[in-house]
Amino acid sequence: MTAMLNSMGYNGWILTLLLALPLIGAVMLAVQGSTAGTADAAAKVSSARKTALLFFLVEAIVSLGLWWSVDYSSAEWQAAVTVPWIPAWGVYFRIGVDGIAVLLILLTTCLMPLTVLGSWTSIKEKPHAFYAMLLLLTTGMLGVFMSLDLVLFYVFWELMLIPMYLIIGIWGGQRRLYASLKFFLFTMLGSLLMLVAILYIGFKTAGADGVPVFAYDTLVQSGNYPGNAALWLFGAFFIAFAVKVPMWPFHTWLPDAHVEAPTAGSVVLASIMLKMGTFGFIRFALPLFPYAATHPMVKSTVIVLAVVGIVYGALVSMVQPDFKKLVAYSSVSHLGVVMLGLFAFTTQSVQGALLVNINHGISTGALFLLIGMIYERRHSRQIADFGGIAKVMPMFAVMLTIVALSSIGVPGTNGFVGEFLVLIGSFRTQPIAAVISATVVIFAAVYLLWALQRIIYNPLARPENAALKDLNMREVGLLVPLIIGIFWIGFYPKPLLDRTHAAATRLVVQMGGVPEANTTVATPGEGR
Amino acid sequence: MANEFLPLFYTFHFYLFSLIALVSAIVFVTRKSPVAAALWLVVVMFALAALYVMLNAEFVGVMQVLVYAGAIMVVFLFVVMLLNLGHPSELNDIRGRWGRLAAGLLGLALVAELMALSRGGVAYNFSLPAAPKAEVLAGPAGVIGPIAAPLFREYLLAFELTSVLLLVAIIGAVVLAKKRSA
Amino acid sequence: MNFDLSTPAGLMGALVPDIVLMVGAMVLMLYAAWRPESAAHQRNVGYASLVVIAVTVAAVLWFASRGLTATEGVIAVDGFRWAADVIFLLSAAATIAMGIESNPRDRIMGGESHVLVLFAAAGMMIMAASRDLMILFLGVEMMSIAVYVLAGINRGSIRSAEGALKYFLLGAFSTGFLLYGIALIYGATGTTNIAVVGERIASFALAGHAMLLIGVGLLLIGFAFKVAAVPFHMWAPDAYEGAPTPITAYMAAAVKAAAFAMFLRVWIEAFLLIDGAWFAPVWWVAAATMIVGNVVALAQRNMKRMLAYSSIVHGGYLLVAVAAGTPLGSSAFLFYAVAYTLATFGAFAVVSAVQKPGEHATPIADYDGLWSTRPWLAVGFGVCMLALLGFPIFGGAGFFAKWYVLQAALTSPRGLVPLSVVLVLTSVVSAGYYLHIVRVMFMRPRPEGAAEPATLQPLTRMVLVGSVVMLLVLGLFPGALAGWATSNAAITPPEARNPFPTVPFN
Amino acid sequence: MQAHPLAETVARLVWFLPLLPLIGFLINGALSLKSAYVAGPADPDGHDGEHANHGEHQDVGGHGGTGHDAHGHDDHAPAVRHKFAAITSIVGPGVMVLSFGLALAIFFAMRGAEMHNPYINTLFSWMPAGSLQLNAALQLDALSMVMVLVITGVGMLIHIFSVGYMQDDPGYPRYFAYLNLFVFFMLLLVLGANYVVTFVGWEGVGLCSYLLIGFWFSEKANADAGKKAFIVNRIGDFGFMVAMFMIFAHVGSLDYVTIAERAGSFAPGGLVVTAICLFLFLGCAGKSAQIPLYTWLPDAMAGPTPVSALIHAATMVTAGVFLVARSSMLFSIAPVASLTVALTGAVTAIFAATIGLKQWDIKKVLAYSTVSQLGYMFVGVGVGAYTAGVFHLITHAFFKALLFLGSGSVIYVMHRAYHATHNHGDDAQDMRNMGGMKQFMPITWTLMWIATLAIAGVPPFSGFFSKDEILAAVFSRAHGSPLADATLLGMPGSTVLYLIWVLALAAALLTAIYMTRMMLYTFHGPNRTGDAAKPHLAEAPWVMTGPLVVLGVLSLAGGWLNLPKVITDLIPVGPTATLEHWLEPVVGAATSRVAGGAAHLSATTEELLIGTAVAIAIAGIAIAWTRLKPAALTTKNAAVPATGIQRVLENKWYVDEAYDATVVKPIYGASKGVLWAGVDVGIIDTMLVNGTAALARFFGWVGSQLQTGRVGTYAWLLVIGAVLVLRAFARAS
Amino acid sequence: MLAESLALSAALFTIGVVGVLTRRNAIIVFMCVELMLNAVNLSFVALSKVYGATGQVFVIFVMTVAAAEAAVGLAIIISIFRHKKSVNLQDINLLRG
Repeated sequence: MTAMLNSMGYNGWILTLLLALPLIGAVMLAVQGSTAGTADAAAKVSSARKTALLFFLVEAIVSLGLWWSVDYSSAEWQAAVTVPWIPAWGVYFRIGVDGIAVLLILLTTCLMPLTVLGSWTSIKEKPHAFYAMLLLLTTGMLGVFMSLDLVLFYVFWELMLIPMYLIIGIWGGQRRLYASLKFFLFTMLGSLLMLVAILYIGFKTAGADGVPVFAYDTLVQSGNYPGNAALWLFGAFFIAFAVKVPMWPFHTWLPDAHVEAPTAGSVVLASIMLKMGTFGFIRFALPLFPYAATHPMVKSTVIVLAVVGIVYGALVSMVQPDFKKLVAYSSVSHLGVVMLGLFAFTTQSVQGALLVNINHGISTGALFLLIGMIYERRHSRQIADFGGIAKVMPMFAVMLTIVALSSIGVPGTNGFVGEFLVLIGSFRTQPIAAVISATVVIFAAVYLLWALQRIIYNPLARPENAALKDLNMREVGLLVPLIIGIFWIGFYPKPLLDRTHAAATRLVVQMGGVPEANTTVATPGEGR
Repeated sequence: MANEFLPLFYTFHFYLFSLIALVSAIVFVTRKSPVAAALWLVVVMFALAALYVMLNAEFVGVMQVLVYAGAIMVVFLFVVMLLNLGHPSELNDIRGRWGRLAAGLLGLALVAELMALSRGGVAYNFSLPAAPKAEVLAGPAGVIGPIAAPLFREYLLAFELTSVLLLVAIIGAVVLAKKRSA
Repeated sequence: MNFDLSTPAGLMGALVPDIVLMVGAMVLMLYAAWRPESAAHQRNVGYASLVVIAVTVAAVLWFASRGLTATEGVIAVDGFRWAADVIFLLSAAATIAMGIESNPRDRIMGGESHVLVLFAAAGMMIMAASRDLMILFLGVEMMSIAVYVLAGINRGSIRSAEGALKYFLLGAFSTGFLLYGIALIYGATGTTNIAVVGERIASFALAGHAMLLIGVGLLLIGFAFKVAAVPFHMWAPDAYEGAPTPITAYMAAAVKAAAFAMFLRVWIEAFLLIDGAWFAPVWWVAAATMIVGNVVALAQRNMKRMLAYSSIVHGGYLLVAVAAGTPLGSSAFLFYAVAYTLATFGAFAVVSAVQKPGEHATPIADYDGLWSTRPWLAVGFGVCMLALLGFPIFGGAGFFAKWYVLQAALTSPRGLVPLSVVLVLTSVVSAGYYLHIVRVMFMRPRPEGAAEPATLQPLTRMVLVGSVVMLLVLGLFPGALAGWATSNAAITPPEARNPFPTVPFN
Repeated sequence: MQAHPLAETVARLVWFLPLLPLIGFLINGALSLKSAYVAGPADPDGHDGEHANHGEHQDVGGHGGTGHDAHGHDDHAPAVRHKFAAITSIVGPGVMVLSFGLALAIFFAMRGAEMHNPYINTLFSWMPAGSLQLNAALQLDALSMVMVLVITGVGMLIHIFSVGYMQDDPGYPRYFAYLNLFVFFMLLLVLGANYVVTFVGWEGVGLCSYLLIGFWFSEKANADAGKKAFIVNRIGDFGFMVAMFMIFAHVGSLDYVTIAERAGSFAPGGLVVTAICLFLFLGCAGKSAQIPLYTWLPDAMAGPTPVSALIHAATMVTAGVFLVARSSMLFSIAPVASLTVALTGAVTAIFAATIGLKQWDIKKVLAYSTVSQLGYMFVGVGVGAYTAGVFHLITHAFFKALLFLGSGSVIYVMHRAYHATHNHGDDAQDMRNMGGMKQFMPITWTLMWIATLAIAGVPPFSGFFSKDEILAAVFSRAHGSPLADATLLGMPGSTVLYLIWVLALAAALLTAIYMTRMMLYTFHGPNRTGDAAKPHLAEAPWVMTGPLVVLGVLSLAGGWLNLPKVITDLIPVGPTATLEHWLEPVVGAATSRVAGGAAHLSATTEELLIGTAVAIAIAGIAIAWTRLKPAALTTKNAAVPATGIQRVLENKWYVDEAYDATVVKPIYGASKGVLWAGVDVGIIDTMLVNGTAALARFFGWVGSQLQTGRVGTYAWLLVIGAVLVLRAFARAS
Repeated sequence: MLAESLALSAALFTIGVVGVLTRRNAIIVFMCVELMLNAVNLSFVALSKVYGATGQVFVIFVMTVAAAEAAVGLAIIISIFRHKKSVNLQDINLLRG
């Protein structure tokens, strides 16, 4: 497979193609939308979603090659491309990937067709614009994962914002205006501070010619900022990413955004956009400012916030009457686990954190898709409006149960592997935090099982629920890949772990940790 | 007129006209009637014209009387008359006591800051190689000559610009003040 | 070619573009007065004005391409001037283009409005060119008087008259400060030539000279008024709201750009060495402008007023570039001015289209659900809003404009990191009203029975499409514009010449 | 590395053991997706009619004959028997039969092999992350073999029983899918070669337990019980996980073999190893329903009765005991932790037994009995008598499975009778509605008595041997062993051990009493089922009775697995201590470490102890037999509310209520009132986020109010600004 | 006499400013502005004694500008008077907020 891909020069063009395809799709949809003026609504919907699905499918299929084509153990950036953009300002179009990025890229490309399928019948207003936004969003997200130039990164980072803002604001629920603006302002507040920091380090690193440097590698290597400056700069990056993660207490945009967004929006938001925050830490905030990141004050603050987020998210999740909000708060909890893993700086915890990233993408994405499916039927997300629907929607019940179990972290599903690695790794350096965080296994079970019970179990008391139709082939079909993912990662996560090992080790070493080869090391026994 | 040979006389009159200007200015801003105010402003301008003359700026002094007091203020008065704003009863346009007090205090602060300019004084005699040549500095003799030289040499452009400026003002005034045709 | 500005011929040579414009304007003035007011005549004068502008632009570009220089004198012959001229002239062209189509609706039938736009542009060109405070003053006045009239040119509208009155009274008031400042600077340095002022400050160690500093302070007040910086901004919203829409755009874009062009030239060429004195006031004025402008803009319910505050805010951002006080600051200004001008004209083109005939108010509620009736109009307006917000890609060059200003601020030797933070934080606030427009247009339903906005007329459409396309293209490929801005930023900071023996005066 | 002797035998197919049930799960699961509910447009269960109401006429435990609608009278409802029921009936028990066969084959292979080390069958690398190299690996040794035999053997019997019990349930394939899945996870649990694989099984069985308890999920109580079981188990799992973290952090591996090798590096009795063991035991307490986490098990009786037999009696709940035995290398060097285990076990044993005294629901009695017996097992493994603990585990699996299945038969019969007479008001599980079942179900009656005598500890039934061995071990450890030298809660270890012994004896007495009570009320005395239903009472079909018979034999003869020397010395009935020898390679070292210098009990002492135990058992039976009057019982509906201590016992010491008031409600209330409404909505959102926005808008409003429209105001502001600016410049000069 | 002239100039300028602050009649406010310009002119004239006649040239320019402003300003005032029949600035507050 690798040889075949190499013979096609795959690594040379794949990243650019992945960025360009959705843009072309968006333009095509825009053209289609403006020329389809007189067509009736149904025809418009049908043409728009087909075009979008086509582009997303091609994108997904093309991207799959990355699984094989990339040398994951290499210290070099893979499939890298460098083209001058604004050389006078030191800004280049520099993209490339490593193991971490590849997994997130694949998650994105593979999830996007599913979101189209998930919106298949629910988007009736202005379908062309909707799918064009999804495509634009995809470019933005992929760009963030690929960027190796801080300015380019920033541009992609902001690029995501507008489509998501419009998706929530135009196709969202009742309080969509409030939610979308909140989402936008939170994110923008963080990212603009980051912009100042990016400029600052760019100029601090400027060469003799005065041209600032925004190349990731150069900045990481020369990252010697005076102590206080490093803390401030890290702080700027931290806020930008912490909002996106979202870490407690920067999380309150999330429940609103999730609840109001249409299904596709929620899925993308939860599954991919939240990963931007953690990815930002992994790729930028930590390697750029190792001094600040390992500073005891910073580290303990982040760990405390992560732990608070884990427990708090779970507890608040438990009392939510709205299922989407429940899942939203559970995201706060799960992403807290990721942050804990990252800042514990051990190989297991970092690899676990990367895995939780992916897992959360799959599980929570699936949860939102499922919520979308019943919402479409019932036009309610209130848990109290359901009950006993396993009787009428057994397939739905099965799917929801599997996904919920994955989110709870039951062994055999993906959720367990990631959480376990994070916690076991974190325990080595942050035992107290790890123990407190381990309570998430209890709380996750509480809030999800309780919700599960109130939705699919219990007596089928409401007559309007009795007429609900079970999932159709499209819906089952779009869930199946996610279910496969859940079990695949649950039972055989090795391919993923192998792919992130080198990158995780690099991060651990940058943070002053001990590199661990992929072998059992005889550690000395415990002392007296 | 110079102060070399009649220092006391000169100084007395300088202060006298200064005082007239100052007092007239104060009276000007406190008059209710626009017509009275305008006339007091004319007094200020006359006093300033006298000061200009005493400061060796005879041409400017004359222009002050002719253009400023004679033309511009007449236009003001003309407009006041035209709009029939002369009746003082409907024109109680001065702020109340507190407003005046506050304005006075603000004015005191402003004048105190402006007076700081006297701290440095004009301490240097600037001369530069590129400075005007000797005959330019000396200039043609007479009252108008010294003004004419910079006006038509260094500030030729400015002079021309004033003509365009006046043109703009004329168009503007005409455009604004003429009756609507449509 | 090197113009010898001490000779009338050299001076005229260096002023050819300005003279072309002024002469053209005068001829048109006669033409405008030639026939009675009518829509057709107004249009003809407008087209003729566009031709004059085109000729002037050609002249400017030709001059700019020759790499001309001049001896020291009352005007500058440098890239900054030509670059600024292009911005003014294009603004004027856009204003006239929009005016040709919107004047009949506002029942402005005289061709004089176009002529006055030309004269105002001439004043701006003088402002950008002058290296003498007196010339500068006359340029300011030429522009201001023309714009006073333009603000009130809609004689049928009481709002227009009121806006003009306020603008005029306060403008004249501030002119007093400006002029006093010039007088004191003249008193302290014995010259009004900007370059010489700078040299003398350096040569004679005038940094702490009281008269000079008070003069600079007064000058700063005058400039701050012209750029509508807080707390000297109060005229702006009223004047903007009252003026006919194309004139509002002209005021927001070109007048502001001209004021900043002179501001930067004076500040860098003359007063760079006394930054200890002006840095704090400029810093505070910049911060206050950004904060107050943004916050008050949040409360606006009228589109033109909102854009007026937005324009105040952008003045605040540009003041950051002024505070930077470096050549990078002036190139940032050029870049910013281009992006801002494009966004402003794009926005006002839409305002002009959505504005109901016969009505002067432009409530934001008129934009409810614009997307459903006029999708491309809404998209264009959205791009302009995001450009003003400084958003990458969707806001096109607006992002790089802000970027450039931040760049100038962060590289300034004066340490502008806190001000940069103020800038970005207030930008977040600005999202509150720019995005409000976006959401009004895209996320609200079109009210039942809302009148369909009139179709965009060709020239206005050209302005809109041109602005938006330029914004987006420059947002993707800002390199060329950045290079242009950098190479034309060469306002030379002063350097000390050999000090001459100082002789105590009197 | 030298090839393991088992590598060439049938044992290399060990991974087929769990795989077979997994295949069964997949097949049955696929079948179950073809829903029986598609039969009608609307929910067949939500409306009037016989079938629809079967849920409501039973209480928490109600189910029994849920599927027994095959009597032809529910003409309005479509045939509820699942259309793939036949396939399920073959696949479900079939995979168990195969699995059991394979287990036997492997067992015999093991017996033939010379085994010093466990046989590790590594399937694939599971979680490689730096120094953590987790493999999906199975470990075959004596302990796991015993467990496999119990699980597959008893499991097979229960599967067969289920065919009769559940056949007519609409969720029949789903039931077998869950059951097969359970066996898969249970085998994974016992076969895991490291803690994490065990943990997978551990959580997996919990999951299946959750699914099976809530099998009839349309009943809120059932769904509640399932959820409660899972969550309480998760509390234990939290402890298990923390223990794993600590083990990895201090040992660097989670493989049993490696840990056993490196356990020597721990300081005996050290803080770390004690903490590890205590956290592990928290996990065990959750899974094996020990104080304080036992409350889920009685509720778990909401599941179908065979499930109670398999999961909540024979296998899953004993996983905790297994885990302690599996971790004997750690527990044996942590005396304080061991003592805690034993003491908790003893307290649980007596505590649950007291509750068992006053329960009326036949399954609840058995449930508390299970909790109590599990406590016994923990006493065994806690005092380091790992063999004894496992032995009791095995015998318990036999007799408790028998008891549950027997009670299942009774309930089945009761329900069938009630159903046939359209009686929906009476509870088919309440003993007050039974009585005199002996005459209708003689086989069941006989077998149940065998089991009762076994659990009571009457010789020669199996329970007698295992229980006695535990008691003897407690007694013998009370002197000279590291346990006796340790201190727990300020008490010397020997005192604690004697206390444990007394408690265990008391529990034995109570066990004998409540079991006899149950037998009396159920099978003896007059019948209280009701005249209408009485004619319908008869023995259950053979597919159900058959497994009972097998279990009866095992309950009777199970003791032969590990005859104590003192008995064989007395009466040479069989081989001595077979199980102990078998388990020697696994737990032998740990056992002797715990025993330490404790003297072996003399034959006299041992005989005395045996005598005491037997006497107590017989005394218990006698007390119950004489004091209880089944004839005086009234039916459930006519019963008067109990008072005093009886009422406290009937309400299970109000522990559920206490937990609810002290843990559940505060956490829920705080989460909702403080965290969500207070912190999230109140402080962060309203005050900080929206507050900032409102503040900005407010200042905007103030600013726009300053914009009065009057030139005067503007000029004022301008001049004020000018004065400020000039001030700055004047100061700079 | 330079210092005295400059001081008088500052004082007159301030009186003009105070006039602007206290008056509400548009024409009088405008006159106050004229007073300010006159004050500046005095400075120029005084300084011309130091630096030569250039200062006087400036005064001429200022006068021109004042005249131009007067023309336009009075036209604007007439224009607003046509609408409101008043030049009281307190009444002219249609545009605000």
